[in-house]
Amino acid sequence: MTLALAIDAGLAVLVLAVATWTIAVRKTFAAVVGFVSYGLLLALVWVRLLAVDVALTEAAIGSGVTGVLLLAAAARLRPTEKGAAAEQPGAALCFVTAILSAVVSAGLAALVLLPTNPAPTLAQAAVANLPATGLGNSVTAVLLAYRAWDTLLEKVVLVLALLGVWSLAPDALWGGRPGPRYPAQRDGALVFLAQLLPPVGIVVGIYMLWVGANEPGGAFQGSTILAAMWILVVMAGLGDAPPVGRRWLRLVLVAGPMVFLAVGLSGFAIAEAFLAYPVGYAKPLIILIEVPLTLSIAATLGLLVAGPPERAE
Amino acid sequence: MSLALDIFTVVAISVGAFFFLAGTVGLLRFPDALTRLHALTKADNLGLGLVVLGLLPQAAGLPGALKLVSIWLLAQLAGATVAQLIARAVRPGGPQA
Amino acid sequence: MSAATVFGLCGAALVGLGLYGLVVHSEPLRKILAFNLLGGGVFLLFGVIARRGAAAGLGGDPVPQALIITGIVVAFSATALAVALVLRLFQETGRATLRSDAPVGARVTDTDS
Amino acid sequence: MTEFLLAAAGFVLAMVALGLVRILRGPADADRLMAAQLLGTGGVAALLLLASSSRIPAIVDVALALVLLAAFASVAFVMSASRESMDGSEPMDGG
Repeated sequence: MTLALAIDAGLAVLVLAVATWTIAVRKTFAAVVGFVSYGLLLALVWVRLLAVDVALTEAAIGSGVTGVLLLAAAARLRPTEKGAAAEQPGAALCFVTAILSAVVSAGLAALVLLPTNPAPTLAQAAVANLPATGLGNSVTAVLLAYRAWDTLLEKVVLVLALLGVWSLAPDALWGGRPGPRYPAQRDGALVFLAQLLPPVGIVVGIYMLWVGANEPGGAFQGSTILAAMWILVVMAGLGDAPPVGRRWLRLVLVAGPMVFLAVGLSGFAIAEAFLAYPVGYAKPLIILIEVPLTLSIAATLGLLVAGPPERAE
Repeated sequence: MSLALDIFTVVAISVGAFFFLAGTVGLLRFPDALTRLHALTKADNLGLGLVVLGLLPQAAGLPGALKLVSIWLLAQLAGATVAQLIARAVRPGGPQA
Repeated sequence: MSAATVFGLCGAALVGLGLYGLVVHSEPLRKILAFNLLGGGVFLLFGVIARRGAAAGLGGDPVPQALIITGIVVAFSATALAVALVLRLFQETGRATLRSDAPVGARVTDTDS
Repeated sequence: MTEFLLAAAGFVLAMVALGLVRILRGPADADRLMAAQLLGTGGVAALLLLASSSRIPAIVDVALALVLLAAFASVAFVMSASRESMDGSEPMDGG
């Protein structure tokens, strides 16, 4: 038991060290490398907290895709780094900020050290109703059965964020292709990877979606891997991002939320309320929602990383 | 049988952990980027490879073992490609044009 | 001292660190980074609540875990939107700063929204 | 066996943590990438060991996702790093 605690304490110190370095380092690119390492370590922390679903999400979205998004931005903003260094606030402001941040941390730490007894939990209720959903993974049950309303709204948030990103395009380029066109690589190594990895990644993504019903995994985790594979193909110059004005693309983006909404509305007819599933049909309906949802989330995530349209069609 | 397999696991994982140690020492002590890359790839290939090898007897059936091996293969593929890309970027007079 | 307490304290410290970076850094991209760091700390505090609610044979309360997963995805969308805004600011003005007295070519074009 | 696997996970983690000093010191971005790459591999190894030690096979799936995403992130890193910053000959005036 003490060995496990020692490892946990070491991991916590490591996370804090990487986080401190990410904040303190001068160069933005180095800070992003630190951030990706931070996300990877957090995934390990989630495993230690026995939250495997969260660990999967953190490894995929929190570290991987967010890291790539920030990285591309850091590379583009490199010319501005010099000027920004001159704007650093004075020592007095830094000192006051440090004190106030420490107060916030101390307050939260006090909350952690003063646990309520018994700890509030809905685990019993979640497990008790699991047979009614036909699922084996209680986290998936919360996401798609007990609190499906939240998950539906979250999908809408993703699409709204993409609309926000697109609306930043200059008028002339509206409906064009997002991101830079990556030249086809001359050397073989990257092309080889970009040809070999995506088929494997697609299989893994579908596997994540499939096991999500009973084991950790699910629509988000699967779709993030699909999105990452698509970005890899684009980066290697093997394919190009489609113009965002294409009708089929927009259909893919909204298909998931629309199916979700349709199933939810049909709940009025076939069950007793919005987003209610009729007894015995919960699992098939949840899978019916999750499959198009995975495609839509994958497309949305990929296009969010690609950014607003930058080239005419 | 079970004891022999357990000993195999302990030996393979210990040797794998040693390669991680070697990789880290190399990354910290070697003088320039290319030699450090050399040290890194050893930890990548052999360290993870031996850990996976050691875990195979403990795996849950054939599917579990196949999953472990495919993780190692994927790490190999990615590691080799990234090492190539880093080496090209680092090498003086590399493909700059 | 349990694992949950250790990581809870770690989460509390991360929130403070992220807050500090958010205020002190002047570059918007660094602010976004610090904000994501802060978010990681908040999620960790939630995770501790989930771990303490372990019952019914589960390693943790699934409700906070589902909230964290939703939170990670929403944080990503917000980050993507923020990054796009900073890049557009850079395209428009040639600088990436939040200061209102930014000189040279920092003319704001039609903003009638 | 459980204890041994846990200890091995801790050891691998400690090793890659030491490797992180390269992220700190640099000097070039290439060195930082290498340290991050080592952290990725070590993280995968630690996850596999933890999966076996805690008897939660689903942790292997986390390692699987990590391998794919780490490959993807590393490629993005190398492609967006500037050439000057990679070989450590970055001019001080930024060019």
